[in-house]
Amino acid sequence: MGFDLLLQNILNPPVLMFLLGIGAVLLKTELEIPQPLPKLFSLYLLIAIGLHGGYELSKSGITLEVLKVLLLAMFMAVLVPIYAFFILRLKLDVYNAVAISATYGSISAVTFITAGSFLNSLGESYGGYMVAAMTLMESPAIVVGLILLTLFAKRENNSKVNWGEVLREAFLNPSVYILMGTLLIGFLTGEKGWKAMEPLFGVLFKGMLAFFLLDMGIVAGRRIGDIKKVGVFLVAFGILVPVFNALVGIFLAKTFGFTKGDAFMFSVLCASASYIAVPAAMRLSVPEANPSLYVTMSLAITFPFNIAIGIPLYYFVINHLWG
Amino acid sequence: MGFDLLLQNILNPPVLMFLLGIGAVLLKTELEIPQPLPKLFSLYLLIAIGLHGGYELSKSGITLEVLKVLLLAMFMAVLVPIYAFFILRLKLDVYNAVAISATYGSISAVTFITAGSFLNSLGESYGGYMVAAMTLMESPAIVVGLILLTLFAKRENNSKVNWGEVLREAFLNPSVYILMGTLLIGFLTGEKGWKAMEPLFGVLFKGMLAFFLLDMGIVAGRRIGDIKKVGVFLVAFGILVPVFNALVGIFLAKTFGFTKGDAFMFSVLCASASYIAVPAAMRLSVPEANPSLYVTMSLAITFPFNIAIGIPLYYFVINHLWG
Amino acid sequence: MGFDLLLQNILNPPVLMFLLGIGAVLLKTELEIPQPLPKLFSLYLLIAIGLHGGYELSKSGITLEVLKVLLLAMFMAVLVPIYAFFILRLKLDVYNAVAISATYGSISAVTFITAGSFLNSLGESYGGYMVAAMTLMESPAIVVGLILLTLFAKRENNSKVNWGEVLREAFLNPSVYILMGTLLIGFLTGEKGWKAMEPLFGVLFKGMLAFFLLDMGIVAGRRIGDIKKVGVFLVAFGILVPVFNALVGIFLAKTFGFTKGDAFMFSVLCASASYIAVPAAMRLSVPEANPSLYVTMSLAITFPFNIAIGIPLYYFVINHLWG
Amino acid sequence: MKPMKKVEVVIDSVYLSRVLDVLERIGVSGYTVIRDALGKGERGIMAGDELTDVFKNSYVFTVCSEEMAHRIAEEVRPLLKKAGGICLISDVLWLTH
Amino acid sequence: MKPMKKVEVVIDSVYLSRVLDVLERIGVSGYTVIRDALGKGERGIMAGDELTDVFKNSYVFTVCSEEMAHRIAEEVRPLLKKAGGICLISDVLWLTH
Amino acid sequence: MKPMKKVEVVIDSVYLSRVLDVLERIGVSGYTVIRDALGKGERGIMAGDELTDVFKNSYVFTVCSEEMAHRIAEEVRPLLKKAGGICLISDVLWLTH
Ligand SMILES: Nc1ncnc2c1ncn2[C@@H]1O[C@H](COP(=O)(O)O)[C@@H](O)[C@H]1O
Ligand SMILES: Nc1ncnc2c1ncn2[C@@H]1O[C@H](COP(=O)(O)O)[C@@H](O)[C@H]1O
Ligand SMILES: Nc1ncnc2c1ncn2[C@@H]1O[C@H](COP(=O)(O)O)[C@@H](O)[C@H]1O
Ligand code: NA
Ligand code: NA
Ligand code: NA
Repeated sequence: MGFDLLLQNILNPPVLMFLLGIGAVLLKTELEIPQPLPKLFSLYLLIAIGLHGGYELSKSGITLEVLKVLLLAMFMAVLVPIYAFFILRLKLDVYNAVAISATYGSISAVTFITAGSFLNSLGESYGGYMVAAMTLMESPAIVVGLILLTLFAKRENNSKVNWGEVLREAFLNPSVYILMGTLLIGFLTGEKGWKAMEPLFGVLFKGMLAFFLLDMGIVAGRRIGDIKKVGVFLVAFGILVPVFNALVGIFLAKTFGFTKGDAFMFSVLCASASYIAVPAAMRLSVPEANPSLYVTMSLAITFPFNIAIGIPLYYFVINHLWG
Repeated sequence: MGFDLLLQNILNPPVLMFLLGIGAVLLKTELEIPQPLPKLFSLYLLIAIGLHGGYELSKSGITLEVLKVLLLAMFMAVLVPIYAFFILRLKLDVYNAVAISATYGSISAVTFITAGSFLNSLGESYGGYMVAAMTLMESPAIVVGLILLTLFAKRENNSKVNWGEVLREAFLNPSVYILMGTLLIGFLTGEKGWKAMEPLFGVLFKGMLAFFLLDMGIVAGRRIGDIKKVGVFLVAFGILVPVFNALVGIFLAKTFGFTKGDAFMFSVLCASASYIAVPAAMRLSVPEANPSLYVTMSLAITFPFNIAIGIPLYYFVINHLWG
Repeated sequence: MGFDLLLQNILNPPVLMFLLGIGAVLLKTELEIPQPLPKLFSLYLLIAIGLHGGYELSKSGITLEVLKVLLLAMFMAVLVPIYAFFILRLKLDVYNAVAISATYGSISAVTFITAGSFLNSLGESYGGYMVAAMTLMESPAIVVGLILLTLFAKRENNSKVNWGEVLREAFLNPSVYILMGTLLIGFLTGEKGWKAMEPLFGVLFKGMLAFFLLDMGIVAGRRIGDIKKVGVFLVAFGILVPVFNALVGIFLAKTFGFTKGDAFMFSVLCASASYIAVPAAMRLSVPEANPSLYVTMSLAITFPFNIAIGIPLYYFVINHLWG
Repeated sequence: MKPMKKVEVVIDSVYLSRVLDVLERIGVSGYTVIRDALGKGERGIMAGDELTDVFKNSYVFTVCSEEMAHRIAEEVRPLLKKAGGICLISDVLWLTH
Repeated sequence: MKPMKKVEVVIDSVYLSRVLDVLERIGVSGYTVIRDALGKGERGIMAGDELTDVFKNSYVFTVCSEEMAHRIAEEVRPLLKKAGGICLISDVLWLTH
Repeated sequence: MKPMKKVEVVIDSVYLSRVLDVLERIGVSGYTVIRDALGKGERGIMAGDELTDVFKNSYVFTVCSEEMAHRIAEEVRPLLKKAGGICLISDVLWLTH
């Protein structure tokens, strides 16, 4: 059963394209998807899930159920970086502990999207408000991280945290903004709007995801070389902590009576780590931290793990609990 | 009624995406759609309306009706910059007056396209030859502008107008060429050709327009800051003159018995201002003029006005006259 | 009959878009499709034929028939550069002879694709394994060329052929890799996978091809100026040798009992010349050869010839032989 | 032609705006930016990661008086300490039009 | 290594072709162009407007003899007057191969 | 500020990696690359052919000691002979942080 799921997940064009991308780097093929094409795909994916999520919301409406989910999402986005930080402090200095915990407190939209298409391929679905949940989970970890920084790091004055900048970085970063905006657009224009946008942003979705995952594979592959530099502790962290986060998420989802689909997507959000928003923010506000640690971990360890194993694994667990 | 139209226009994903783009800049979100992605979208849109227009033409054939429309289009493209020039001379030097009048004499393809999708969303349509009309209206204003320049400006010799270059710029600029070419291709390949191209260039059209308008919003937003520098007179010009041009267009359309859809698209063409072809040409042949005037006006004032208010307004008027 | 075919071929949007691109350059319109957009289209096309070919293979299975085709493909990829080399030596030095013969021994995916859509437009089809055949024909010519080089050129030591690099260049160049990979993915994911990818990689195919051929036209057009420098001999070579290669291919296809569609695609592969993989490889390993010879020949002479005349011509011949 | 100093800075793109702020503050007559530059230095390879944009440099140069050049150097130094990158000063003749 | 002059020009992209014409006319042995350069100067910010391409610079440099360098400067001056931009001359050693 | 040499190389993109190998071998402290540069020289126009990427240059510069600069020049020379391109050396002051 578990193995079937694994296979079922791997034998999807998107996931295989991801592996193809990794292989391209390992075999030194010079295959590349030059900028800004990756930006085109990621923008497309964000807009697509935003519009679709908003459309779903316009049908379901904003119920208490929805608010409950959103609140729990925020809660996890604050909780995860805190305990992640203390785990990391066992081995790392404050700066890297902050950067990495923030990375894992935030989320990866592509992991979420891939999980969604895995769910659909099983004929199940999730609530449009999960996209809102994802959006809300993107930023808090950055702020939590920097609070931890100010509490535990003693820096010379010239590098005080510039909170204004940080908060803008956190809550007005492009992906948060585009997701919020398209959610709203999808919500406002409802059925009619979606009908007009569906041919591009609905029908082509899986293909575009596959195309983008090819690039993700290349980018992840480029970092694989750095894994050895990361060290055993952080490699273990990059696999075990996401699984743990997912389990915490599943526990909460069960306790608060999420639907099966929502629970699954929620667990994936908890398990995923950011490789765009957070690294950018950390680079600016915690230059002392080493990007080739936190970027490598989220991109070359946690992301591939979730795409290939985590997604079916979390589903497997949830499938048993929700039956 | 008028207000319904306004809402009906705004509550379309494309228009909302445009506002989203403006918001992204005003909120300093660093959201950007890097080159050459905007080129991809604008090329796509030009090819799409060209092919579709040509296909429509191949069905309707080139009738006297069509020629009448084309001639009036050319007429307006020559008339508008002339009276615009003299209005502008009240406050501006010759160089800026030339550049701005040429800008408003020409057209904006995206405004035309947005108007088209607004019309469709009302279940109405326009003749494919309107695309040809648009193409014919793109260039004359440049030539008229430079004739006005040579008549009214006294320059030292070293900056004589290089007519050869100007005419090429005017009649062989990329958008004119691509529109003409795809019109021809659509016309030649007719039904069969369109069937082959429709999945990409027809079905996805609205979504691509929405995507592109997001970028237009960003670009327009970046110029909004310059509006204050533009001054009250030019701001007023940027709103009132387009409306006036539209009314002149509607008057002509009525007098010469255009169909309702054609009249609407024609009025939009008259009201729209160029922000690509003309600025490029002016930059080369009238460097004395200040681009942050004419670009800002067409991009940050007239374009948003037409997209949000002009389009439903012109339709409102036409709806009354054509009943 | 032959003329009908010619017209039928030309009057396709893709081919007309190609001519439009050439015209854009000849008329100096400054129309350009900036990087990396062309890369987007070429990647799309490679992935699309890869996935579709793999899907077809998963239906037909890998039969002896298939192996026969693949072997003959390899055979031609080795044979062509050898006799091409000796023809070229009549007029050229070893270096340019090597580079050009390798160019013509390899293939052009876009020519193959255009031929495929021509075939479909006639309501006929070819086996998915032809994509595998194409992939196998891309690289051998490079190796053959460099063997000829080591045999016939006497160079000072510092520029010995670096075989390791050459073989990687040859067999792991991006297009070979992506084709192989997507073939495999299409094969593994079969019906279900293709259903998911079809909306993007199947339905939009012709439109994307047309879009890409517009760019090919521009690129080819830019080289047309260099044709005169190429000289009569090489111009003749660029037209006659492809035709000859096609005839050899047709002869083999007939002898070994290919289906009509396969025979046609095979002849097109034999007739086509590389303008990406091989030039890149030659630039590295035979810098003494002049790229503006081999690139111009394949891009500005052979490619347009095949697209406009070769394809219907080869089909015409095959149509008679297979009836 | 007027003898001037050319000040070149290569820095992680994320910090470009900070460098430009410095130039503005010091009041150079202008500057030129090339946004995408790759490179390698103490902090390892900047290979222009398409996805995260974290590993990309930008290149800026300005032409100014010697005195300004040195003030720029002083103001940029802490930035380079923090974020890495380089700052170069050289002699140029500026065509005054 | 041969002592030569390096002439650098930053100018509104629309005028790039004019500058190259000058270089051709004067007959430099070659030149290098970086097409997209942003910047700021008297004429305000050139932020590389994706849409209109009006606010973008290009960067060109050529290595040539001192005498040629000065002729280029002379021929480029009116262009800069008209369209803005800068022109710099500096000393380099050219590796002759 | 420390007086150093700036070594600039423009070469066909295909050969960029070879140049970087040289820099690595000689052990410069770092380098900066601008991948897409067009240009013209003995070998004709490098117009940046979008399709074949054959006609595109890359621009690299490194700041290093005079002695290293000359060793780079020596090692790059055969490459330039083979593939064309240019190599320049000039004086700069390096801001040491
Ligand atoms: N010696 C050098 N020469 C040229 N560029 C350098 C040099 N050292 C550093 N850089 C550039 O500055 C960036 C950051 O340098 P670093 O802070 O040393 O990692 C590198 O990625 C290079 O682009
Ligand atoms: N002092 C300067 N240093 C470097 N680049 C400059 C300087 N002044 C002008 N530029 C460049 O030249 C372009 C046009 O300058 P301007 O004509 O002064 O607006 C600017 O956008 C900059 O890219
Ligand atoms: N005199 C020069 N000044 C600036 N760049 C040059 C010069 N000569 C050659 N180049 C650059 O080096 C590349 C190759 O030069 P070549 O090998 O002479 O064709 C050219 O495409 C230019 O980008
Ligand atoms: Na997380
Ligand atoms: Na107008
Ligand atoms: Na061939």
